[in-house]
Amino acid sequence: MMLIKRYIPLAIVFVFGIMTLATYYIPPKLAQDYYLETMNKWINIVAAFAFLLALLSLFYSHYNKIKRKVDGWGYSIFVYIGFLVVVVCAIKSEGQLMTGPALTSLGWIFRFLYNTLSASMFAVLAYYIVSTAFRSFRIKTLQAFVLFMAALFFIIGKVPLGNVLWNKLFFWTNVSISQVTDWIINVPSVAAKRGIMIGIAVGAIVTSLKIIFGIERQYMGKD
Amino acid sequence: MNLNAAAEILFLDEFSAADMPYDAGEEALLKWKTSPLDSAQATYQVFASTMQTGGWIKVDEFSADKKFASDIKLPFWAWKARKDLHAVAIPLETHFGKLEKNKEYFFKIISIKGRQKFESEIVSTQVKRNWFNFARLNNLVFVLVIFGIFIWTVSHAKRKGLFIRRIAGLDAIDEAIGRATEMGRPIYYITGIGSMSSISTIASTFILGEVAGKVAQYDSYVKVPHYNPIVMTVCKEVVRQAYLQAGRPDSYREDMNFFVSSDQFSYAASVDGMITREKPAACFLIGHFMAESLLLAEVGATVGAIQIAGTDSEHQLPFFFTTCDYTLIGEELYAAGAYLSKEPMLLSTLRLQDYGKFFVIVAVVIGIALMTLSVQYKWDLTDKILENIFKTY
Amino acid sequence: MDFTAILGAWIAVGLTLFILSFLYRDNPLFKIAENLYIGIAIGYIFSITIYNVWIPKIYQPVSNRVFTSLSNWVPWVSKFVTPAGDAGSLTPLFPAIIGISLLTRIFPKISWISRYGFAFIVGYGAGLAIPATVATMFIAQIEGTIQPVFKLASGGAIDLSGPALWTSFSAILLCLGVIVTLFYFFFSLEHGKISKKVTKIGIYFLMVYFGAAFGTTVMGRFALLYGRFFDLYTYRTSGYYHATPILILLVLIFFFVYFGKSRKTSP
Amino acid sequence: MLEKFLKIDRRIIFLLLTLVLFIPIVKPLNLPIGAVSVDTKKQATAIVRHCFKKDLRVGVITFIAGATGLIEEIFEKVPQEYRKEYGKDYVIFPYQADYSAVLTQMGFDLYQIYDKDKFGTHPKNLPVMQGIKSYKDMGMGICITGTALLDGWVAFAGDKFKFPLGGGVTAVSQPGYGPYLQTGQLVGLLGGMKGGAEYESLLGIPGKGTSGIDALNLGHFMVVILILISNIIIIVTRYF
Repeated sequence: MMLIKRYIPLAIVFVFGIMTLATYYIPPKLAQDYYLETMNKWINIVAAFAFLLALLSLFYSHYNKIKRKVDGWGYSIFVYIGFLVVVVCAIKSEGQLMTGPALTSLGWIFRFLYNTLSASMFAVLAYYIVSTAFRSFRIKTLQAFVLFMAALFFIIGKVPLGNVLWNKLFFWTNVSISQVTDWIINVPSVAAKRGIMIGIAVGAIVTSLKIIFGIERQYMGKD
Repeated sequence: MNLNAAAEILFLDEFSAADMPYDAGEEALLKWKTSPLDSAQATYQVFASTMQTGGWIKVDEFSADKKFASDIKLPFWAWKARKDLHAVAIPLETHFGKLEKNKEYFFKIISIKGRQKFESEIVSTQVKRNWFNFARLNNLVFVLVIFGIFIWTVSHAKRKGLFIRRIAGLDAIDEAIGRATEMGRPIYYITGIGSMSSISTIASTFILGEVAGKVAQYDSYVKVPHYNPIVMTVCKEVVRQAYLQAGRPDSYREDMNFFVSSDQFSYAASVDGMITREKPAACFLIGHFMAESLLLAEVGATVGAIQIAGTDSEHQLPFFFTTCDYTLIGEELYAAGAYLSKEPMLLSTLRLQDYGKFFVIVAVVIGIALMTLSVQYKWDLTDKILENIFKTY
Repeated sequence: MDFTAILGAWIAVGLTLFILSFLYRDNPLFKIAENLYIGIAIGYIFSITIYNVWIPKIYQPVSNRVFTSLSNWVPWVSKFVTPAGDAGSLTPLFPAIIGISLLTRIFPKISWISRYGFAFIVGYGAGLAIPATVATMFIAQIEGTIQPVFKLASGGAIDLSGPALWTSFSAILLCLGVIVTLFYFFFSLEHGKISKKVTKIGIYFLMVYFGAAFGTTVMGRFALLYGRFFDLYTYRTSGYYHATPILILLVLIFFFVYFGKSRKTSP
Repeated sequence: MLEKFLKIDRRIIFLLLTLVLFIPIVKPLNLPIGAVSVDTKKQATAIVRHCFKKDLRVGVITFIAGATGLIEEIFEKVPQEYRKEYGKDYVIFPYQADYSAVLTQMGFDLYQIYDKDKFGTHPKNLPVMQGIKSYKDMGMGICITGTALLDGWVAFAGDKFKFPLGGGVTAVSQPGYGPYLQTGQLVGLLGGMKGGAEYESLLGIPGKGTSGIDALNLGHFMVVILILISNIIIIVTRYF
């Protein structure tokens, strides 16, 4: 049983890992005809199924809330309502958002419900970014000061009024604020990002190797 | 033939056709020697056909001062970047549709200068699929070296003597859980919106194990809202295991992990609501995050939770940095497993990661030194080697 | 104006207000929006997945194949169903089965079956990632760090005057920055005095980067909020039957009543 | 007294921001004007316009299910402005689930994945797809995203198949793509809305977004002033 439950899956990971890796060095057509093309097509389909798991989990979790009558269980009904409305509309409009120039019901849902809700939630960030800035841009250490100064250049430099003000106050430097922000983006922040990136790359390579060799197998779950 | 006129004509010297190397068998390669008459005023027209006798299709046309062998960007170990050769790759599939095996393709070139025209002899070649992309040799060597060192490190994982530097965010876990226990409020552990194949999520489940173990010891309560159902199933097992190891399997509850939504902002909205209502004493935000990072962290900060964040999506780090008490930056998160568990295998792979970074530093320093020297003293070869090794093909 | 547009406007205004009301305080209106949002989002993704992947990639080819073979054996079938498009194929069933195997994950007894599906995905993903990461994030980044200095050097020694000085300085700073940032991420190195200093400098580079990212974001977020406000403003007119002012008023009244009541009941 | 300001209820700040952004809509203030437009959707619109203006063929793909609606919204209006036809000048492909698989496959033969367009017809039959099989046959790819997908494009399409790539990302991740720009792994990048607006003004397309600039001017200055005041208060209370 151990063989079926553990060793064969680990062997599959190893074999598919090495084969996919090899396709990078073998010119496309060969790898493509025999292996990679099938893989690409299949993985794309398999990935679509992972979503079904989310759906089941969602229904299960809210079903439980309603069944156990936990605090605020009544609101869970709205999850089902929202879901059903969308799916019914999708079936009615056959998955299309527009028919010619007119919105279908699914398109209508997207525009006035889904889009509104996402945009509103996204817009809440505007408030939070201000309150965060207000709370945390207090210069207590040199580090905080550097963070704050870098942010300040960009906050001012992004709007025309800031440009006007900069030109009034700092005209003697002969440097425009966009030159300052460009330099920050092109030099120190590239350096920092590249440092992080190389670190992450090394980490990613090592983790991928651990996966291929079956050392890292959290994703498989415990026995 | 008039000799003078002949001098004006653009002859094609050593004109040859061959299979384009290292490709998937889709292109043919034509080469001929440059002529002193090559100039912007002269043009080459390239014709191809499946027959020797006719059916010519014009496949390329360019002025004679363009397309040299040195313009084909391949590394020195795979290609001679000569300036005295014209070289063009002809994508046959574009012109002849699906290619057949063992089929001969014919080429000729007409060179035009002013009113003079010269038609070359007809050359032919087959195209074939190549087994190995020699240009990517540098990449392969890197990968093989990494493979080798990896296997060596893993098989020589030592139990003792591996130092690991302090990571403040991880040391603060105890403090956060202790505080939650004192206040009698729950702990929120948010694994982010990554899938189980992203490294930050893998690291996050590891830290969750540690956190859950301590929560079990202190008899506090942890809640883990999920974005990805697969991550949820893994986390359930991790938490159950942690409670078991802490000797408190009775306090484990199946609904500690629960699914919220796999849509970014609806997830954030819902978790924000929960945090406001339950006012956790500690929030862990560890994993892969996008724009919802600030939505979650700011609400956590508002309810006064002690917050420990960690992510490798660096563009969200500024927001964690400003709203959270401790932040694990990028690779610090990957180190968490080794740091918390002190497991020899993990410690030695962490050391392997350090070697990787050390290699980059050495490569940059030596690379710059060598390049500067080679420019100063005209070491063309060193120059070329360096330039080609650190390049993707 | 079209009825659906007016209804849409009222719903959009209402939901926007419900979500934003959370900024004041958690309340039932936000709870409704929050749960509705989850339902709609999942429903939408579900519909898109069905109509973009499942139907065209699995159902159509498989059913086409089944119908064609069926009508070959039993001719009268073709009277009722005419397969659309090509003859189809049964191969999509394999990935579909692998995909379905993932679902066993939620049943602990048979969850091991899902390992086969994961093995397939994860192995492929790791194999794809290794060489690509080496190329894109490793080799290319080393190249990018060395190149600028090299260009300087090849441009006729390192010039120390005026604007050229600045470019030279920037190129060298970039190299140093990469090195010190990498230094910050060394874990197995016991830090001495010098390396501690180097690590500190690394942190400053990180801070500049974080600051830049923070600063550039402010505008984007404001614009999103502005966009919401602009919509609210558009929907105020009589064409939309004054959706915005009426709904704002209703929400305010609700708040007044709801929080007024809860203030009285709770001490 | 002064310290109270530091612990001000954040809801007062929220209210302030609401007023600052809302008032200019009702009553424009005529502050200095530059072009400003909205986010990645605007970037996408600007790029599609640019392509149509130059009579380039456009193919659209997405790996985010939620983005399908945005694509529709863009192509609802823009093609008409340039008298472009579906199938002849542009094509929209359905959403696909796994980006790494699709991006890899598009390096060889995209029809293996995209065997149907949005309406279910085979794209090979569309005039817009004539002579297009893989990245080699395309001029360039532009990935516009609010996620980390652009990294995937660089690794699996750009570098691997030597496919010229441009990007449009939200402002927050713009500094993060600096390294790719510097090495030429990306040939161009639009950052946030400012990027979209600058791009539009480069193209000479009149942007409608200028009305927002008042609000944004004020909003930014509100942030700066709040931060400055809180810092001054800290200094004052500490040293005086």
